[in-house]
Amino acid sequence: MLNDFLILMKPELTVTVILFLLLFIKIGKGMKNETLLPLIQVLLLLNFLLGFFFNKQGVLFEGLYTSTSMIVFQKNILNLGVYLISLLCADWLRKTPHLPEFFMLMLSALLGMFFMISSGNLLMFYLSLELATIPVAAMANFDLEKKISSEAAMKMILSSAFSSGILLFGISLLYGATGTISFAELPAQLDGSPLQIMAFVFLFTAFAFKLSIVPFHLWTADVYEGSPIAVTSFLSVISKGSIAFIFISTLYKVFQPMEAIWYNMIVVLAIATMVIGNLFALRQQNIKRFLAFSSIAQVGFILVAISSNSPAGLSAVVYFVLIYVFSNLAAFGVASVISEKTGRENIDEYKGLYKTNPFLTWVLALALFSLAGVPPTAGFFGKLFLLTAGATKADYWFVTVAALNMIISLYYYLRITRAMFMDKNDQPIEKLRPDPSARLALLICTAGIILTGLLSWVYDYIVKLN
Amino acid sequence: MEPGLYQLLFISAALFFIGVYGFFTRRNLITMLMSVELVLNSVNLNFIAFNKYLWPGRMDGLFFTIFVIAIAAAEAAVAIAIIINLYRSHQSIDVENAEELKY
Amino acid sequence: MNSSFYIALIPLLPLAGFILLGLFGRSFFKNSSGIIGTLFLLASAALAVYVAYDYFSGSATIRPREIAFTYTWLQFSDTLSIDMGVLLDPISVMMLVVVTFVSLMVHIYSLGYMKGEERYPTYYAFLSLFTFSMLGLVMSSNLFQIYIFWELVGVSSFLLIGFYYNKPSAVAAAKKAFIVTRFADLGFLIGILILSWYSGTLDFNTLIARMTSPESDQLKSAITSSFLGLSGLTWALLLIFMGGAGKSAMFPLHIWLPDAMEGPTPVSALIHAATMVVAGVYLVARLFPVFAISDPAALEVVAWVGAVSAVIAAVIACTQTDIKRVLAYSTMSQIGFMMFALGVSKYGGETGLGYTASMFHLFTHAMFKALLFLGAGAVIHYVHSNEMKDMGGLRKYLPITHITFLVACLAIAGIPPFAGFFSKEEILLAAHENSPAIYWIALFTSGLTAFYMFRLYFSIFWNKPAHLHGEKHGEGGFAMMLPLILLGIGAAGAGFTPFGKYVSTDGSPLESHIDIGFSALPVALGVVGIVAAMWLYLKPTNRPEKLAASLSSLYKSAYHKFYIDELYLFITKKVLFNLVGRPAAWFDRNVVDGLMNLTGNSTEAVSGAIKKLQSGKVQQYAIYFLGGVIVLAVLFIYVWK
Amino acid sequence: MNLLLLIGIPLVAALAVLASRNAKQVRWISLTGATAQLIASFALLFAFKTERAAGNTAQMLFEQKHALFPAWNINFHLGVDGISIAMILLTSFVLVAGVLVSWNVEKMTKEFYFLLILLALGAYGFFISLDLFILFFFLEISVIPKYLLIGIWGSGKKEYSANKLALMLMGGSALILVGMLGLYFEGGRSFDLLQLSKMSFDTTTQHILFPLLFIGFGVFTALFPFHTWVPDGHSSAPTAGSMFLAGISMKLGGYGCLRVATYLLPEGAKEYANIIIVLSAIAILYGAFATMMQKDLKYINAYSSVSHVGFSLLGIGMLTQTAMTGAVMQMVSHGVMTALFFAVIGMIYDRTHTRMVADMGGLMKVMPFVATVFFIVGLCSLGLPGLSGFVAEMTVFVGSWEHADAFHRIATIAAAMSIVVTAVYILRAVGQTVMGPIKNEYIQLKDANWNEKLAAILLLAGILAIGIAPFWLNDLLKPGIEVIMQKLASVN
Repeated sequence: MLNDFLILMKPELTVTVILFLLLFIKIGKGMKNETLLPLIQVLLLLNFLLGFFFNKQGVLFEGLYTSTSMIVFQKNILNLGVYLISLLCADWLRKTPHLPEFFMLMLSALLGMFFMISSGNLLMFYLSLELATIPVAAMANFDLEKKISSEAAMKMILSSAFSSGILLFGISLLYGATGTISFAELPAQLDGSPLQIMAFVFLFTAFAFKLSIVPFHLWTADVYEGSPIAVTSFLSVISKGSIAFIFISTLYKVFQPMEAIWYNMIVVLAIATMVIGNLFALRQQNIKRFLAFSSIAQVGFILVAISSNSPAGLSAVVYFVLIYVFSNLAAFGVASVISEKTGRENIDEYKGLYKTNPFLTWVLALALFSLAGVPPTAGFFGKLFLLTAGATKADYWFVTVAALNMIISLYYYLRITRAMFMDKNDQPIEKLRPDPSARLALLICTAGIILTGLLSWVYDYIVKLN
Repeated sequence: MEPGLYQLLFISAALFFIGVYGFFTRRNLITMLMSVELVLNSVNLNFIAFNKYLWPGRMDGLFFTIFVIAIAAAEAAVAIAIIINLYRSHQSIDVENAEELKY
Repeated sequence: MNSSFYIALIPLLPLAGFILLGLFGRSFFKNSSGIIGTLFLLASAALAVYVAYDYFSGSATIRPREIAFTYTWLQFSDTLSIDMGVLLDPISVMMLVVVTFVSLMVHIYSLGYMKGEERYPTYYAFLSLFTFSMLGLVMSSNLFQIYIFWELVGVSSFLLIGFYYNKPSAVAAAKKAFIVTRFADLGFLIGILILSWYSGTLDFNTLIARMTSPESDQLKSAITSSFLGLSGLTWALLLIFMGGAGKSAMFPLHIWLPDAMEGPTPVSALIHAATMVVAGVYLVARLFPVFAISDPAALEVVAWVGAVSAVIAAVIACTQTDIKRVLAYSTMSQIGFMMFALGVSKYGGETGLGYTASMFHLFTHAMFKALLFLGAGAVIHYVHSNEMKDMGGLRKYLPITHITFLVACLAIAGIPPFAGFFSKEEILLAAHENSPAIYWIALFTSGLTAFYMFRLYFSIFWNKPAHLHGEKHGEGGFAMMLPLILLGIGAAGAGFTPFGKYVSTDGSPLESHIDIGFSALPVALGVVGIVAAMWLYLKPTNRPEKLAASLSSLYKSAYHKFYIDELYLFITKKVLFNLVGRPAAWFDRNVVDGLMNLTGNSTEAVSGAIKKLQSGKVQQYAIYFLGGVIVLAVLFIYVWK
Repeated sequence: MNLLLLIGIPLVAALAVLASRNAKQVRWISLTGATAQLIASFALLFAFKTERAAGNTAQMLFEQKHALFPAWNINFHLGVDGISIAMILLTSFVLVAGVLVSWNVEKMTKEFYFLLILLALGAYGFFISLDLFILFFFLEISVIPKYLLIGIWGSGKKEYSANKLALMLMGGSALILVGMLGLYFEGGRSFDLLQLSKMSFDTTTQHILFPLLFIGFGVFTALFPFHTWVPDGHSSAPTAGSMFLAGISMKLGGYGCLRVATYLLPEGAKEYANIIIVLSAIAILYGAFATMMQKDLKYINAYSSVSHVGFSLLGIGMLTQTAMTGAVMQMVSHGVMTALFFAVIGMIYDRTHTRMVADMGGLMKVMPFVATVFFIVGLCSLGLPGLSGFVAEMTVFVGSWEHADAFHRIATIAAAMSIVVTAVYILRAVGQTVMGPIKNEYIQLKDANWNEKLAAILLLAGILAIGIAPFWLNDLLKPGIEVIMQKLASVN
């Protein structure tokens, strides 16, 4: 029993151990950032690597906590993301006066996500969701002196509190209608009565809020723009990914009987999300805000695959999130290096970047191409599989709309490429020397962007996990 | 007269909308936070009512309520910390003064 | 590959010359390329003569059309293919000799004429290319093969007209020649397509066999099908004739020929007098059985186009002052003769006289017209001008040229016993028998011919005394004189060839019938024309101006070539460029591309219009949130159940 | 012969370019790679001929199949028939020539050649793929190199053109993608071309999917009215970029129209054949007329490409064996020809620094080689016999004529009319640039360098090889076309 507990909950336990370690360091003598940061990076790397060993499937606490190899893999993706963020934002992290606190918050959020993915009960889900959200709001305010940082944090905490209220209201109705909050028991009780639909809509919108599905996405851009880049990347990649995972498993496992309803809902919202996300991304100047809208559009594509209600959809989403981790983190990584060294975040200021910083330019360009879904980057495969999965339902017009949206998205990704490669600039960003660890992380991301797709066994591996 | 399920649900729905209304209209951040607490309390009332009248054998509702209260406290703590920080930089806790990020 | 492959060497030798001179002429054979080109052609000409000798002397009767060999070049479908081959029949063998002979003359002549030109090697390369193409054309065994070489002679003509490429007028003339003939070739191509579709073959032998035997299904379907009132066969033949008319400068597709005189004069002699321009006649002759047996209506058109061209050209020739242009119009007129001779002919026996006459005239015309051009070249070489007003009294300075030119003029005027007399008599006879109207037109034209040729002759060699400025130099070397003399002999004596013995429609020999009674009228008319020219132009007088004034409107419109050029200019510049080209370009940039840009711009506009959605107010966000919840709930509870 | 070699060589070359130290190395590595590729293509041709001569009548030769994404039943399935080999040869020719004419690119040489080779890699992969998924992958792989080549090394309003090109091609890809997914799900979850060709899709499916696929590929090959990226894209691209765009990229679309849309969906093809014919006849004539009004040499060639490529589409739309053979011939012929055309325009531009026809004149005097090549390629464009354009166009005409009804006849005649218009604009361009009096400022110009000469001669050889001896190409293509025709004949 204890053995099971230790092995099944290994991801959570390691994160907790690191958390406490940081806590002790903080309340103890404290450490200089120069020594602490590498330590944290190593710990996170170990955490990530450990995720590949001693894995087991099983259920704990009478269904409150479940673990399957798919879930373990998902957690590993998140671990990888956190590790990469710790490398990419090294410049910023080193300067922050509250380094241990930052990682404590981040790791608690990560812990929350782990529990969330593994949760087998609405209560567990709610608790872990809050655990995954509240620390992030605090992190959003980490640039304490910046006005927009606190504004972003305020918007985030208020919006998510509001959405929690909606979520809870939905849960309470669901509880009233079915008498259970356990994932295992719920499907049998769902009969599609109006109250249940009502409850489901409330629940669904809470997911939609976290995933930034239109029209519940409005907080996203503001928060992304105002927060420090480390937080933005965490929000856009790790948070999004984890919510996508739990969302898809909730829909497929728990709300399977209501498929007729949520299929239509997803189709409508996916189209709205892709279109609105793309249209807003078209005219953004701030790179973070731009990436926020682009990530909204990406969620629209994820929804296309989710709509398929098939194992293929699940593996396509997991695969896509893995690629998305590499691509989006590479993009944020470059943005972070530039922003930290020069304070520039405007796309117009990226003009002529290629002249001075070819490496950063190539990485960013590749990342953007991957996000746009252009080969040979992995994004091509990711996006294609999302659409293929979506097409299993044979709603070709839906897939057509999605495919046409790829054109708009290509347009705005190319805008940045154009600025970097083609436009002239009298005062380009000077030659930057990114931190070695950031450089390493960018290389890892680039490798991931290219190889995840071309090495086809990666996808095969994910499919086999299912 | 002992209140029945309907009365309780009515009150909770009213509380929910009062909270939502408050959230929509109040300019003061603290008041907005309080409005959210109203929403949460309406949820609590729901849970308790459902638990008592519909599913007396299952204590899920009760536990849920306890956790919601706890989480609400945590949320409020972080929110207030953020609001304080916002006050430092903006010299105000009026939501309309924090609209720099848009479009 | 069979034993008659050596025949293919006749065109291949000039091709070899072209490749050699084209690739290496500029670097290795700067001065010797003329000799090299001439040697290649000499070999080719010798072979051609041998082939002709072999062909005509082989048997007493005329050998039928035979295909020496073919090679499948491009297999379109099971039935249709382009075969490159050699077809031997009397007219192709005759053409082989004519082409190689005239080309050889021009090669030799150019040794002197083009000496010192900067692009001397290129010139010879082009000449060789032309000769190759022309030879390929005449020996084609396949309808498409003829089209291929047809285009190749067109482009060689372009290259040679535009030889002085930095002279804008030469470039313009070359373009005009190519485009006008190209337009005609469009008809030719479509004609080929129609004909091949009905006959199911492109091979001449099979094609003619199928399209002339009344029992064949192919012919039946071609005749019975109809489009816009004409049968499929008529369409095919008329369109093919359109190609021929373009290349042979028949009215109204003749406008390129006078301008083509911008090329070096020997080129005009070769291409625009003796060989390429008669390709149209040759084409009609090649398909003559089909025309004559299956579709007399189309042949009627050929006859009238020929007759009209002949007279119009003759009228215009009377008014031109540029000697090469006069010759050009004269060429057009003479080809008109050949054309209508074919047109009035019938198939078989004595009724096929027109066919024989046409080929005969082609043969003699090649001699005397080449001679005229080369003579004119000598004159131009001497006075450095094309204009009649710069000439006069040159007989003392250019004795050989003078004599040979006179011979040629007499030949073209149809004065016995020169070559033109015999062929023209046969043509007139054929016309007289079959179409009186055309006969009278022809008679009138032949009188005019004598007039304008002698106008030319007198203006150059007599008239006002020579006023030469600058240095006096000789008549041109041996290289230039030899061809003149040889061609002069040809022009004088070619008429005595027993042509009808060798060339006839159905293979049975024809006797030549020169009838004094019949010949008297045309010859008399010719003499009248000569005397009139003498009266007007022997001495410098003001008679020509007076005459012109009295005929003012006719003279003016003839001088302006009946404004046909202007009409073309109007159609191309105004209609095609302004009414089709410009709108097409505009439409593409503004409408089609505009739609694409509109898609982009409207996307951007929508994006700008909805930016207010993201107002920055957190409370508004919550309202949208709740709104979304309510809409979804209503939608899925009530509407979308 | 292992087909992986065809994508292996460019891959190695591309990586070697990335690893090289200076521009000189980059150039020589690229040239070596391109030459190796040319040799490999010829080896493939001979191996193919030998196999066929030995009696191997399989539809595709040198097949190989590796599982790639077994979950989706996606295989790395390669194989070639005569059509693909013709296209591969074309690509090799253009690649070597492209490398040679770019010899003097000084700006970011390494990146330039890398992208160029990547572009070629995409084309090779596309032509040997027998699985729609990897076919699509290779099709898309070239979008970014094209975009960057135009945007960075281009001229004029290059950013606009690059954007337009990338977006319109992406639009085409989107349609292809949907059509492809339709085939996948209707055809029993397989992307395999050969497997799909054995399926018979029901009529409705064919009627829906065919236009998606045909228009999608049609955008790549400048199907009217989706051709507007062509003039801008071609004219803004650097020389090698234009060569590749017009010479190869447009052919990807044509190949796709034939191999994917028409072959797999014969009923759809028959249903929409008339529309294709109308559109391509419009493109041919309208492109020609629009060309007549252009003043910039590159625009002239770009619009004329629209017109010429129309012949390919016309041939496909006619659905007869001969016309389709002509269509593929036209693809190959136009590929070589237009590549040479752009190469020469590039050479002229490098020297005169203008592409405006009106600003030039008499260049024959100072650069006889360039001028002669320009002249020959112009003649090829207007369909002179002995050069490749003639053979292809005539085959299309003869094939089109096999339909006896008035509609097809009129379309064919309309298309044939373009040969006159072509003559007009080509002679105008040639007449004003290389002929006529020379301007003083051009007196000092030099003729072509060794690399330019080599490139031009190589492509000229291609033009002549098709033009003088078309039978080998015809024989090469015929069996491949026959298979498509059989499929077409199997449905009503």
